[in-house]
Amino acid sequence: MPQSGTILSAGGLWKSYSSVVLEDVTLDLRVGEVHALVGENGAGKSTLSRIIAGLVKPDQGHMEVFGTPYAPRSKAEAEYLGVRMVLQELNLVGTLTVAESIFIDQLPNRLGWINYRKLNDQARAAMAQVGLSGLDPQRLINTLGIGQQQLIEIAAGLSRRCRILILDEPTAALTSTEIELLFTQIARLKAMGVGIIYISHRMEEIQRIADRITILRDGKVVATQPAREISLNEIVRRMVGRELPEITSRPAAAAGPVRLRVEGLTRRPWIEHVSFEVRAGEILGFAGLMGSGRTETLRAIFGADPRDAGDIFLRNSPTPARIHSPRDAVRQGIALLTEDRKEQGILLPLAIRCNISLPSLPQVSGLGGWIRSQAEKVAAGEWIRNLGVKCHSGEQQAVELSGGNQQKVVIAKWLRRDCDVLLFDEPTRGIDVGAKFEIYELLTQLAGQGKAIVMVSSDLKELLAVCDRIAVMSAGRLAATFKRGDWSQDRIMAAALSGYN
Amino acid sequence: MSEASNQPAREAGRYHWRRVAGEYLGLLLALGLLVLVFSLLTRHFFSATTFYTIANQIPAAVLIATGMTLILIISAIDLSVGSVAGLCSAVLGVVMVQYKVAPLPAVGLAGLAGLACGIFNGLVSVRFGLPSFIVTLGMLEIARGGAHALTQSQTQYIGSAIEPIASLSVLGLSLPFLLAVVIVIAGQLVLTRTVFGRYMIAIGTNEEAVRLSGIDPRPVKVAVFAITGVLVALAAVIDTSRFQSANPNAGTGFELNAIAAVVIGGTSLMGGRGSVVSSFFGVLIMAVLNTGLAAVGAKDETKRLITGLVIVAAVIIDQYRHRFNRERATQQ
Amino acid sequence: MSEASNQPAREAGRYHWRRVAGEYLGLLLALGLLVLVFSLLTRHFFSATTFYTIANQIPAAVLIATGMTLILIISAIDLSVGSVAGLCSAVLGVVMVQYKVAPLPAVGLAGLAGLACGIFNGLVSVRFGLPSFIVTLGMLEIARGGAHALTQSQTQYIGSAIEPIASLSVLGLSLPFLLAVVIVIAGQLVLTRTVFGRYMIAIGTNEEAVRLSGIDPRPVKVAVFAITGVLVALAAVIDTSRFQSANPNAGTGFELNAIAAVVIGGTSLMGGRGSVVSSFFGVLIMAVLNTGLAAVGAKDETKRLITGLVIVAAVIIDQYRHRFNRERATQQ
Amino acid sequence: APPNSSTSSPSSPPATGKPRVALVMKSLANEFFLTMETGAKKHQAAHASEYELLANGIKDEQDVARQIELVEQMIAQKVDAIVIAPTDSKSLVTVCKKAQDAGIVVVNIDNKLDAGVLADKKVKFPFVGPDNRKGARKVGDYVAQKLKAGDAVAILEGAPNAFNGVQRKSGFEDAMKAAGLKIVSSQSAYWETDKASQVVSALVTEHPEIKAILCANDSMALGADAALRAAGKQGQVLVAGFDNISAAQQLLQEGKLLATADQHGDQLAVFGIEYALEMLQKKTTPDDRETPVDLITKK
Ligand SMILES: Nc1ncnc2c1ncn2[C@@H]1O[C@H](COP(=O)(O)OP(=O)(O)OP(=O)(O)O)[C@@H](O)[C@H]1O
Ligand SMILES: Nc1ncnc2c1ncn2[C@@H]1O[C@H](COP(=O)(O)OP(=O)(O)OP(=O)(O)O)[C@@H](O)[C@H]1O
Ligand SMILES: [Mg+2]
Ligand SMILES: [Mg+2]
Repeated sequence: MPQSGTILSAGGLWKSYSSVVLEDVTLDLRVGEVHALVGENGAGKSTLSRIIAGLVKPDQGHMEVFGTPYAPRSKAEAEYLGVRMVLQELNLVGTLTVAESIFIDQLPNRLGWINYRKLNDQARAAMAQVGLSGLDPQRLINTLGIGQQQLIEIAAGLSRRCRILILDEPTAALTSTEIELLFTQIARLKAMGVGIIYISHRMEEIQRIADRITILRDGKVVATQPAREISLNEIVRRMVGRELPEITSRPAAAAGPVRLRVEGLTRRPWIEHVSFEVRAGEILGFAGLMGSGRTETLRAIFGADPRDAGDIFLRNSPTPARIHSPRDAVRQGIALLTEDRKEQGILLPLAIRCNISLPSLPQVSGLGGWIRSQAEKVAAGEWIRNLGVKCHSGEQQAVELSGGNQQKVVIAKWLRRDCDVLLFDEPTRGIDVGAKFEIYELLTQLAGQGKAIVMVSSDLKELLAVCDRIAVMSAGRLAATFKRGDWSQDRIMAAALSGYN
Repeated sequence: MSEASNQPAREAGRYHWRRVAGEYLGLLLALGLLVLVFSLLTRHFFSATTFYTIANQIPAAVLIATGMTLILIISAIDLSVGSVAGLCSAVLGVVMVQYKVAPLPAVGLAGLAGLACGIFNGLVSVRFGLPSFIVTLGMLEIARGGAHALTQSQTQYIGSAIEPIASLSVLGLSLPFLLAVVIVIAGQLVLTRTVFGRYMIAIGTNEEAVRLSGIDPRPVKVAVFAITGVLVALAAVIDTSRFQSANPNAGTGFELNAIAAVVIGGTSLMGGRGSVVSSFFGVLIMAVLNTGLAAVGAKDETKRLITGLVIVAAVIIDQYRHRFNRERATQQ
Repeated sequence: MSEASNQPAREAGRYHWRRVAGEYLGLLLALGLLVLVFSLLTRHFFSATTFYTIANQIPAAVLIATGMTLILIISAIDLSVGSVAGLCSAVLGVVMVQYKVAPLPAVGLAGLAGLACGIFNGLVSVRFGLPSFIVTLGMLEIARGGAHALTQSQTQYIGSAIEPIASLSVLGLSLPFLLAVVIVIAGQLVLTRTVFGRYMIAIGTNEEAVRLSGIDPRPVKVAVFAITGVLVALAAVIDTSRFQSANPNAGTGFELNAIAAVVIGGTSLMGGRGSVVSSFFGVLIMAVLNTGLAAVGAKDETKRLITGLVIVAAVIIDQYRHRFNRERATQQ
Repeated sequence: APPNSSTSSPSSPPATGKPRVALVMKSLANEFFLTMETGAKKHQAAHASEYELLANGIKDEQDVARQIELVEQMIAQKVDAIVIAPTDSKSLVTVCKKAQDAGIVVVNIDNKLDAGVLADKKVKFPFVGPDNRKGARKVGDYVAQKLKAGDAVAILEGAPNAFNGVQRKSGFEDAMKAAGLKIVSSQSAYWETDKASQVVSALVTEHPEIKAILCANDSMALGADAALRAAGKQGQVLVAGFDNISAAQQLLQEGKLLATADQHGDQLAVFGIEYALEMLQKKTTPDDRETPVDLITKK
């Protein structure tokens, strides 16, 4: 196969929903290249790749695969023609096993009768590629954390024969260990001549693996260039249309009184005796490998899951707070931004306005719970502006927003509720660089206003940039806590690994 | 149907009125079509009498459909409405006939019976995390058994003591009809304009997300079941006073009729979307259909066939109208 | 439709065997308890006769429950099973009595009628994206109307020509019973061991995800409705041959009985979770309850009350058993 | 087979001076009422110049509200007479009075409206219909002849609050008491074949001494027969029914059913209609008329 051949060429692609999303987009993909798609939230990256994968029909435009016209009517047809896509949002079936999920569309069978031994063997091989060899292929999907689920989706994409593989933000919920494994696999596929379209908001990844980069802005291709010829700053500038500051570390702030103290928090078998405290004006980061129990910790504090042991103290009070449900938590000023936005964070069919005001409805309602709609609208509009949510108006349905903008809506809902303790689980998951900076700024501001913030992130860089302290979890325990200045990437990684073996 | 009511569409307020009109247009058209067909087929169908007859017949069905709409919006179901109506009717009849209780306290007791059944349905399903389908299926049997036990399976003749409720009228429209209209309007306002209504819609959309927003969905759900219980009791009181007698079998099959009317109105069985006003139109459509078929004197199997087809057709039309609205909206 | 299992059980694979044992333990316990109670309450309940009686009575209910299990697993519902059974029975009776068709082709025609109804249900709901609740509610009316139209509402007495189907027996167990057992086992295997079965479970859990995996869920759904139609037809044939007559009202109310049995067995109304074998036990529990109550000679209202309570209690027990097995309960 | 009744369906008749008679029945899903309707339509066809007929029934016998609505709709339709087989003897009185007050002639057939309620409302409607209790007594007496005093019998009742069901049960009981037979169980099977078979299966196991089963309708007799067959007791236990549906006639000939009763449903409605026409012409109220109930046994 010639190394320079073009696998896919698409031209003049148009797509509009309520507004134009793609405008005359042209894209080509060569054999064995990693072609990165970058752009702000809502720039149209997912829509473009969904068109290529047969999930969405373009309004206009033509595509060719290896010179033959290509117009898939369904994902199945695209896959038949060798085009596969790993979607941005998780799309796994909770009641199937890991093995079944990976091979859902080609279960090894004879006359419809599944050969489970073969299936499990195939699955083990596929899982090993993404570093999930420890996982039982017969585990049910709904017992897995979101990071593991994302790896399963990737494993499914990697384990099929294909000529084009589209990865839409595959690493949004992964930590560096898994990312390394993924890159190894990408290199292997490249060597086999597969063309890969890679979407990510993490610029350092783009820089590492991309051969060429296409920058989308407001649905238009701004540039397509070999990765070597364009600097990171240049990419970001052309994406966002302005210069972004360096990620600078936050100056150490004077920490206030203790706002949240957790003692001996245990929820078997996921977390064991976790204790820490956060002060007003402080941002405490949580680092750790996937499945180390960070999400579980936040959920247990928030009362979303029952805990087996442990106390939570608020505002330096000597008696433990009574938190048995999220309602208790929110009433006492704790907010949780969940990591699974689609299932737990946002009400997709409802208007943005309704989503933002949900936890704070009583504030805009009068006698008998009568909602003052004008007040609600104004408040929602204010937060839409504050966070720069890209939408027509507060009346737009949340389902129509791009992933990043949905995330902003969820953040807006908590900021509007005005809690003192903010538990953020992967707050920048799927958010573009520009918006990330806005969120970092926001976090800093909030800390400045005296909020206590706990932030879980799989992106160590951002933790290093915005946190005052970083707690590292390993195998369900709190392995170490580092202060700003004491930490280094190596020490944190070592702590994160310490609990395993 | 009620994208208008619950999920404010994306356009700004100027599209509001056009949308509201479009909202009920399909239903009104269907209604008009039925009236037209039956007016052509029979001599006396198109008359004020028919109108008043229908108006005085539907209040009970409207109240039950209102409750069922709320229930479906929170993504639950209540199969027990018919039986609970029978039980409330039995309570009313037995306390008035056998214990000589005065009408007003007797109505109160019937209301309490409905409330109790509703609360039972709500509490059991919420407390044990059971699907409401099965809890209310149990209640369907329990309440009917209770009605029979109370009345010893005998229809209780109450007589004119209870009559005033049904026979007071304003401009030819009975008190129950006016009450039903008031409750429909109130229900729609609660649904679209209050915190409680918003919570209902949110719970029907994604209960877990609501819980994680710091709102306890359980009291809301129990309240919806309780309200439905009371509405059902009211419906039972109205029908009992209309018939001046309490039949332990009263209400048999109401659940499916109510669900059919509500779904014809466009409320989603999946929760999170619905409108009380549309359900009112759904009830009207079913009533006109029944009245018309009776006026024609259609054979029973023909009636069934036509009813079945109308239910399916109405929902298909609703589906298309929705799709059409959506497309139009996205093109703007 | 309902709210219970928004969070599917989070069970880990390694507990497989313990889970399978635990799976049926609760049901067997409930069954044993009922048998015990009735054995103490009556003279002859605990006897081989009762056993054979029940075994010969339940095949039709088992077949319908099997179909309903599959339907619920794909997160649909079929309210028309009773009416379709009536229609199939009517077809069988009319062609045999009025057109003197031989038993075998007549049975074939009844099967076709069931298949056609099932395909109609499936196609209409899939094609127009309608909730199966409403489509099958329409079919409930349509099929019953058809049954009455065919038979002119007269019970068709077939006589001994049809008898062999029900009366052939092996070791005292009738052919229908053995057939029912075979179909239950086959159904369970299909569900757990075949691609088709996995697709059903996947569709019931998250249809959109299935579609995004490049699998078209629609043919699977239509197939499930079609299979259910055929199973219902089989059930109708069995009952018709048992009664040697075809009653156009046959099957009235079967839908709720079947759903109750299936849900008692632990199949989720939310789809994605269920077991044909458990539904079989659910049917057994209901049959033992009915037989026992009849043997005791309970009053009608008592029967209803107890049935209602048993339905609710069985589901609560099942819920607890699940929670016990569950590694993590995310419910509040 | 009955004649195609749709030919006489008055869907869009020309406006004429002919009186319009509405026949309001119980469940048309019940063969008995279908026979009634067929009889009425035949009669109308033969007397097409004298009146128009509008026949309606409800879906199932439990649905009292629906039947009341039907009467209201007939009032709205301004019919001249209503011939009604009330599904509940008390609940229907009020609406029948309303019809009468609206100047409509009302004739009560089949199931007699409750005397106490009629007295309370100070209304009277002529009644044409059978005495179910007497009919059941006849069937019971015939069964008793085949048994000896002290033998055990069981009764399958209709729906518990159906008036004719209660009447039939009482008739059976009268006969059993007179003959000194012992009723070991009396349960409702809701008129249904399937439920009857379930109940009878349980009964013959629990009370093996049962010698006869008296069913309040023939559909339940079919179920009883099936249960006996399955239990290997066919021929050892006598079965009696009520209604004389076509299937029952064959069962009688095969000796599986001992006796049933025929209420001549086809004539019932006809009598009612004739009464109504008479009242419209003469403006007088005729006396109640009891129609015959005949015992049917194997010929
Ligand atoms: N089904 C839809 N209906 C209406 N609008 C849509 C729909 N899907 C996407 N859009 C709009 O299209 C635009 C592009 O969305 P897309 O998901 O392609 O963005 P993206 O570049 O992938 O962003 P992100 O980085 O946040 O994932 C957004 O403005 C979004 O609101
Ligand atoms: N219900 C469950 N049953 C079994 N295992 C579970 C369940 N929920 C979570 N786990 C597992 O528990 C571990 C801790 O999960 P948690 O989500 O808290 O980790 P995390 O550090 O937030 O990682 P992630 O990046 O996956 O979110 C993971 O291995 C996860 O797969
Ligand atoms: Mg995207
Ligand atoms: Mg996590």
